[in-house]
Amino acid sequence: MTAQKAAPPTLPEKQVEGAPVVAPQREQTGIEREAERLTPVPYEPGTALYRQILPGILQVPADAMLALSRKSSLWPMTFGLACCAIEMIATFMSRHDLDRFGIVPWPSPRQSDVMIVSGTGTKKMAPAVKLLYEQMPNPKWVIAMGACATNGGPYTRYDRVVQGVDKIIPVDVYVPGCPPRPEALIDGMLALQHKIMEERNK
Amino acid sequence: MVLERDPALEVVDMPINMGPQHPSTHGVFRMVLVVNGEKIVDLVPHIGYMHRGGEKLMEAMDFRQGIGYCDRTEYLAQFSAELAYCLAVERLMDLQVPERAEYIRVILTEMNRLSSHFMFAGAFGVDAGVFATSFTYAFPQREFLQEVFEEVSGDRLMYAYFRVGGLAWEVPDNFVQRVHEVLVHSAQGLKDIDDLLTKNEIFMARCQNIGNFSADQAIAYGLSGPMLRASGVPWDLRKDEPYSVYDRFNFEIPVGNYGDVYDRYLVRMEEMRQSISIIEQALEQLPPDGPIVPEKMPRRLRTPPGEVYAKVEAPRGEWGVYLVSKGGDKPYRLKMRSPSFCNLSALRDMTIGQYLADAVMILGSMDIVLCDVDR
Amino acid sequence: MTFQALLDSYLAVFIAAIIGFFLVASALIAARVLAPFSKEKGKSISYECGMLPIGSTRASIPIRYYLFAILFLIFDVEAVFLFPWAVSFGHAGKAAFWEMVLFIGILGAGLGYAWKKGVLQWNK
Amino acid sequence: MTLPEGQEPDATSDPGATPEAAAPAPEVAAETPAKPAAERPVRPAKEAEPKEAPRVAPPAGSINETLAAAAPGVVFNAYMVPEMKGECVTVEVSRDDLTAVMTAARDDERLDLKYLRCLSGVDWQDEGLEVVYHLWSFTKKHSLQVKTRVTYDDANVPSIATIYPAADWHERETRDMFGINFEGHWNLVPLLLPEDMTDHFPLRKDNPLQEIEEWQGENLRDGAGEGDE
Repeated sequence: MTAQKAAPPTLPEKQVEGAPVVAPQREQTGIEREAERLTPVPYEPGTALYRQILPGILQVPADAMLALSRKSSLWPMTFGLACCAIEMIATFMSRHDLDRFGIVPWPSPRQSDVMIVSGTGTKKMAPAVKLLYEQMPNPKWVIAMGACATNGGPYTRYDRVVQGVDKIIPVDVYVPGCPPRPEALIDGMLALQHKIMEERNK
Repeated sequence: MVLERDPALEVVDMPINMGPQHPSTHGVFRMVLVVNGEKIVDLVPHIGYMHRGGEKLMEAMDFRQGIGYCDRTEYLAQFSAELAYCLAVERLMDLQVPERAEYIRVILTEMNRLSSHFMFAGAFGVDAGVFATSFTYAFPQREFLQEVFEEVSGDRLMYAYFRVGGLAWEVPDNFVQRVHEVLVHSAQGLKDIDDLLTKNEIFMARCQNIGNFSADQAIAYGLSGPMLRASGVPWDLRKDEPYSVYDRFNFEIPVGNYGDVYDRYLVRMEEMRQSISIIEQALEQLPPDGPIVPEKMPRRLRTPPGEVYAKVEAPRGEWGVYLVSKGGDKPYRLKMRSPSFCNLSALRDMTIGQYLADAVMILGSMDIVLCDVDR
Repeated sequence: MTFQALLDSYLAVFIAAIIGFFLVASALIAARVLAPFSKEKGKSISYECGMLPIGSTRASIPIRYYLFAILFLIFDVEAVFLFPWAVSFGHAGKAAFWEMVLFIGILGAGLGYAWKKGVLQWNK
Repeated sequence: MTLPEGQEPDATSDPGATPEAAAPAPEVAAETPAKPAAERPVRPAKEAEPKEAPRVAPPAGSINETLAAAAPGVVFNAYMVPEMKGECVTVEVSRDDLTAVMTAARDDERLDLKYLRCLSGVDWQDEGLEVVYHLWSFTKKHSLQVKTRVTYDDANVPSIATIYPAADWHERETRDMFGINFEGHWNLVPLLLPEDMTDHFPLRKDNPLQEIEEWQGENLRDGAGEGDE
């Protein structure tokens, strides 16, 4: 008993020589329609204007100053999906304070720099994750928090789960754990800051 | 000559999308509010953004591995979910859980109820507009409770500490003294949140008399837990269908009478006080030593074929497990009756006719956990 | 007040305006120059909690919002008049005081009338 | 998750208290040095495990008599499953008179089962799909479990969302997961699956779990794998 009972393909009545065999056009199943919703978002660094107008020698300090300012005020978008969201909130709160790194949780993607994907990326949520990622202004980074965001975690074998958020959006830092401890998330943030300083002159 | 009006000028109802990524939807819940001015005309809830097949995966796991999925499904009241799952399998296998294990289970489940209601108080304060103050009051208390959970089970959030038949390992020696310490903190934290929110003029004005649900409406919609008790139905599984050793403690069940958002908040606050008293009673009656796993534990957990419906009073309501087994060590079908799923199905009829700002309060008063809703 | 003194006092206002203008200009120019822009597919879609926007923004807004806006405007303008009065309240003398009381009284009567007519309630 | 070491079962422990469970005798515990194969006790042949749960007729005067009185002309067979600890009488009803039974259960004051506790679908593979309803009464403090069974190709069950509003979302979820079509439901739109996915039923037994993909190299951004150290 096949699971997807697709409509039986209609047989062409008479075969005209030389006529291309038109594949019977059957109506797309749900899975196929969903396939193009799950196409990954290309990574576009974008080029800043000052790189064209400033002479090379002046770009180095400008990059350093910009990277320093960007890394010390990373604004993550509150994007709590599942259980990791509780640990993310615990990291923001007073005991494992993230404010001391200048990290302020921000509800809207328009003003945020980091998207912390904390939880399972399901296939129904994938279009929303992609759209939110695209709506963020450009020097933006993604932290895949927890096993679910890294490769589907304990739910990786279920067919409604995207096996890892990096299949739909480019991810910069993977934080292991299910859920990762607040210290692990802080370590992920520091790794991201280190990465921003490293990649400043690309 | 009939002057017909230009349809473009007609005041049409505007659909507002309160979508999956929203500060006050407590996770990935989307509802499309059709609004006429400030009044909500219609509400279409969309869930399923966190549907990750916990039930399907538990069918592929044997009874020891399935416990991890209970924590991840109900990640604010993990011990209640584990307790329901273990009760179901134990009743199917007719296992007798030793005394000491039962008491430790009750203590940990009630402490988990405290930490879950603290999370509710924090999130509800944010919905009411007290931006982060209630969170900063609630989360230190959760940290104290999570410290004890970590000492007992080794993890802050995903405990997987209960086992079919009892517990995984013995609790640390200073368990009783640590729990007493934490209870002092919790009582103080509860008093702080009480002073901050309960008698607050604006909070009362915002919470009272919205989202009213009468008793038989609540029963018809299958609500359970604080939502049901706030509507005036005195129904608490710990009292009316006692499981494990709950019949040995005396505690009252807070019951509201209007069924509005303020009653739900008060019921949960009162429940926290009752939980503290239950924990103290359980600590006194805790047998100092004794086995935590039945002696005659079969090496491989094989259940006889059959079906069982075990239910537990989780902080959000009745967390039930309908377990069908065809023999063997894997459940054939496992349905998790999650209270958030049933309570959320009543959101539409609770919110139609209210104002737009109150929709957030009603959703917050339901205290839903989205992974519990979508499983 | 010689013309020169008058000019000096307005000099301060002029300098403040220049500083304000440059502050705003530098913020905008800095964003334009320093930020790496990229034209992504979903960038221009209006943010609606991660979903594609539904409904049209051309829908006409019910008239009640207009009433709230007008009431706010009236009392906002009233507050503007109160500021200079509050500053020079000490040495302004009795007449200015009673004049302002009359002014607030008239607006208060207007608010009372609106309140009684139920404009502030939203009930449809 | 291994068994706590203190509780090694000794060889002679009989398998738990369940009489019918024919659990195989556990092998010899491993403390004694591995005996040569000849002396190792031959494991008793495992009797075929009963596939079907034993059914016991409910005691006299229990809920199914009142149900028969309340809903005359409905033929059903009632039984009880020991594991439910005598707390739940199960009634198997054919699909057509399901609504009759449900309205009787809710309205008849002797039954007064006002609370639909849980509605779940079960996929019995060759014996078709089954829908299980759990009802509870707050005043009478008794519960009832109603089951209907439908075959794979005409999986239609009358919807009881009008009788129990609580069933609204449960039925939509069961339709998503098993493909059981609930006739008369006011908006049977997929709930847990995307709105346009009406032909994929994840919880059916013949729908396999997804294979774990190996290292997802080609989807990672180029150069992301090397790391900087």
